[in-house]
Amino acid sequence: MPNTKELARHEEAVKRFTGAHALCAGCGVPICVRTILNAIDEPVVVINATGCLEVATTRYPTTAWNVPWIHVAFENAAAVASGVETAYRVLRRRGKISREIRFVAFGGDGGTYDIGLQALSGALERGHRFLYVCYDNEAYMNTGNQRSGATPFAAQTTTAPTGEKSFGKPQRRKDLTEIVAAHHIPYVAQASISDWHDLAVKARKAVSVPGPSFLNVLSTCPRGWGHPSDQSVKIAHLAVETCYWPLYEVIDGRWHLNYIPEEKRPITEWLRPQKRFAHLFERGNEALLAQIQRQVDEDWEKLLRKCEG
Amino acid sequence: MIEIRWHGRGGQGAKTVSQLLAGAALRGGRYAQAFPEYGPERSGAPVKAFTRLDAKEIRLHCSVYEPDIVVVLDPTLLHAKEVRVTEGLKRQGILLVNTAASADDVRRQTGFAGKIITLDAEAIARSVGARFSNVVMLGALARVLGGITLEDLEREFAQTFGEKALATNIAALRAGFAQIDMEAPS
Amino acid sequence: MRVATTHLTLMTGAEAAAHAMRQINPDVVPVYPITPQTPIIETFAQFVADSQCDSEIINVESEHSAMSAAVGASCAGARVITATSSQGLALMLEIVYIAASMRCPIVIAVGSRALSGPINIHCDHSDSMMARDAGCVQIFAENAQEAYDLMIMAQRLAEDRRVLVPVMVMQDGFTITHSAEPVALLPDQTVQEFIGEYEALYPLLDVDHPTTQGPFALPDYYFELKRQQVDALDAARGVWLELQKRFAEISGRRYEGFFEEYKLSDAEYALVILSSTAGTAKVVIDRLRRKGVKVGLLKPWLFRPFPAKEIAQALADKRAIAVLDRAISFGSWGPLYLEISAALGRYLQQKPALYNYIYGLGGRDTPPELIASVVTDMQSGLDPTVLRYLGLRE
Amino acid sequence: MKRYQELPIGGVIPGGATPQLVQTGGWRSGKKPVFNEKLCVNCLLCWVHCPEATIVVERSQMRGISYDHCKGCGICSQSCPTGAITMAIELHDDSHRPKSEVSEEVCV
Repeated sequence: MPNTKELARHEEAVKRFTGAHALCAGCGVPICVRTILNAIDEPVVVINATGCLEVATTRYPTTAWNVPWIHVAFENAAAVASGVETAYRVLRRRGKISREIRFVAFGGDGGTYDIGLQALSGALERGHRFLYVCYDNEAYMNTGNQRSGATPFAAQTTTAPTGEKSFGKPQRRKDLTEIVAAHHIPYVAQASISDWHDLAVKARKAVSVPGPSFLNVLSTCPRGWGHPSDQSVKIAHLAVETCYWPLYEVIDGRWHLNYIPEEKRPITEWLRPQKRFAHLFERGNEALLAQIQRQVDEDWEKLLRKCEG
Repeated sequence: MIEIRWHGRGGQGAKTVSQLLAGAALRGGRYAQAFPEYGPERSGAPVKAFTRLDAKEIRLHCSVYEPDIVVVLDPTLLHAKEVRVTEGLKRQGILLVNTAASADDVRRQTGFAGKIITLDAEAIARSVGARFSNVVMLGALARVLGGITLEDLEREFAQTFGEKALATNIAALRAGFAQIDMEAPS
Repeated sequence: MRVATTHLTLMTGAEAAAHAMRQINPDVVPVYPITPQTPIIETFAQFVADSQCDSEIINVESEHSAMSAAVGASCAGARVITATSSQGLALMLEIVYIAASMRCPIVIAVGSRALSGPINIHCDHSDSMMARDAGCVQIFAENAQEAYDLMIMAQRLAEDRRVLVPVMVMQDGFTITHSAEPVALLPDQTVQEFIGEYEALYPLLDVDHPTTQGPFALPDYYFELKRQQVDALDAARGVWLELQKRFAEISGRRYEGFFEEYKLSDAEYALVILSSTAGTAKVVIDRLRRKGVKVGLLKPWLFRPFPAKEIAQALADKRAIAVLDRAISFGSWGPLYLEISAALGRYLQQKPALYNYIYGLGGRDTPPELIASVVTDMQSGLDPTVLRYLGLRE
Repeated sequence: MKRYQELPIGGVIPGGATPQLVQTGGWRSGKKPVFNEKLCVNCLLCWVHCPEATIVVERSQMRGISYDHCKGCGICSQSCPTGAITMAIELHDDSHRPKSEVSEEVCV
């Protein structure tokens, strides 16, 4: 089991991801990247979808990365990873390389839930051995907070704004983790940047399975969510404590819950500190809040049943 | 140059025989080209395929409009509304038809004034245990054309058919080839 | 008679391309089926299944992913070939641009097919012409033999350190991909020696020397990186000429210069045609020559980089030239015509009359008579400022 | 800046990270984290949660904060269970702002 000192020793040996990036102050994404890369012992090659992480870490001729890193486009990180991983297998078979390498693809929710879903599904179905990490900050943050398939119900975004006849996004978010689990890959998990130990353990498990693996990591976005930069980790953790973002894993088709809060906190505790939900606390929107709580409760109960079975 | 048009129905192997003939011709020292006509048709629809043979390199890459020989693999095509098997067939050309009917019957049906050869390829195929009559027609055409040897055709067959199908297909080929010698062409 | 053809095997253009792939034995082949390219990858898959070569095929879920996987594999350090047609090329085009910018020497076999809509499966060149500005070398094959030869040359051309861009090898859909013709194959070993080993310049899998590939370039650097691609395509001209000499040595087949000239040097009238229709045009030229008409053909192999100067020189003394285009740039004229027109304008003081005909869209057949009618048009001195259509009901 | 002929082809950046070229310390606007070693229990939660990897750790010991890349987000002080990191007022002083900054707004 990793502890902070062990992870830190890893980074002392080689800083795989440096601070040479232009992500916003308090961004959750680099926390996700550092934790995962520090948890993996083997050499790593990173594949990156277009998004905040990509544009902010590789402004030519600078780079934040001390591992081999490739970006091609927005919707194809999983397909690019398929090519890299296949090249690795054949070049090893043909005796041209000898090192053991792990492959980690990073994509945001836009690049994963939406435009990249087809490429992801194809790569998972084909069984390439790589870890796909979705850093999920629940909207197209790279272009300034437009709604995505991951944006939660009633959140305000620039393309689902609040207004006279609008309360933000009218639809629910899709359950990508469950969609991925339906591909029958050996390892699927949901994690949060706040729960670093859980995330590190999952990263290790994910790269150790002999096939595709997937992590859906909730990553806060202070700008898009509208909270102070120093609250990033705390708000991510509130998502876990309210059971909005449960920590669980699906290993070879079996569902396991990794964390059950001692006391399930009301969803308003997660919503209230975020400006994207501020309108929900105005008079008259009580029903919306109740609806959100009901959805969280139902999803949680469903998950509990899955994890029991 | 000799241009041949094959008429069949999807699934009857018109494309296959067009290529087998070309392959055997190439083995025999003639340049050859074979190509099918493609549409969205599936099994059963009338289809066409073409073979060109020449003593020198074939550079034409367009369709065949005035064939020297037309081979009809399926007798029902003679009265299919959407097909006119004699279209563009040269007056001095040859119409080779798989049918139990006589050449005179075919002449009446098609109005073609040139040379007509008929053979009951289906019956011949059955008699040697073959499923398809296309190879019987190929054998007959090879005999009509001249310069295409059974030996070269059989070498092509060996590359095209699996072990099981090879023997019966060769038997069908030979039977078709022999049939032309037996019948006096009309 | 037998001697002349014993070295030849009857095969379709698709099979010829697949044989080239088998002999190249690339590391990775990411593919997605589309008519009329499909028999290329089917034939190749059978070669792999029969252990005649041992490439890794990735049966991806779209052409977009085919090219994405190709870029990933190529950057990783692998030798990569893919194949496509029409809508498939359209779907992968976003990534074809990126493949060129990331300097991936991927060979792309294209079975030329019309773009939708309406949907059509037959040949024209609208697909490859759509990709002409992507930064790839583009080579057009006339027949199955050329499709085979050019695939092998393409591999070497793409991987030359002075070039390092994708190379597209076009053969006409159905007319060549599905047409069986005599092809002379080279011995496997000869092909391997010709192409040599591939060593990537910056292999991503070199974990001891990490590289960042595909970064974000702003106005301060983007322009310089694009300018490098200009040099790559320019360098491809010289490398192509070198390769032809080497290829002639191993095959006896000559691809001299950037284009084939057929009875062109003394011709008064010239036809400029890409790919399979050029073959039909040769038959027409032979017939017309017998009647005393001095007509010849210029058939470009290379469309990108475009050999403008050489073509202008070859056409300088003609009375009239007709460019036959199997694609159209709506609102303008045929893409090949536009290139030739620019070339003549750039390099010649006295310009021959230059005609443009659009032909064969969506697989419309182009028999010899239609091509002959173009020569008649030129002889009668029709107005060259009118765009004309061949074989169109109008 | 280099001419096009001098740049590696394909936009490749060889040689790994370039932290010296991207110093984002100048992003701090008014506050910076200050480390009080006496209160530190070396849990390294500040290190694990720092988005910029600016917490200096040597032989698994928290040694302080490197300000070259610290954007002053304050996560470290929030993560610290003992109050060993606090956010202090930082006077605006241009002489401390790094010369090569990357722009904050980059949208694709």
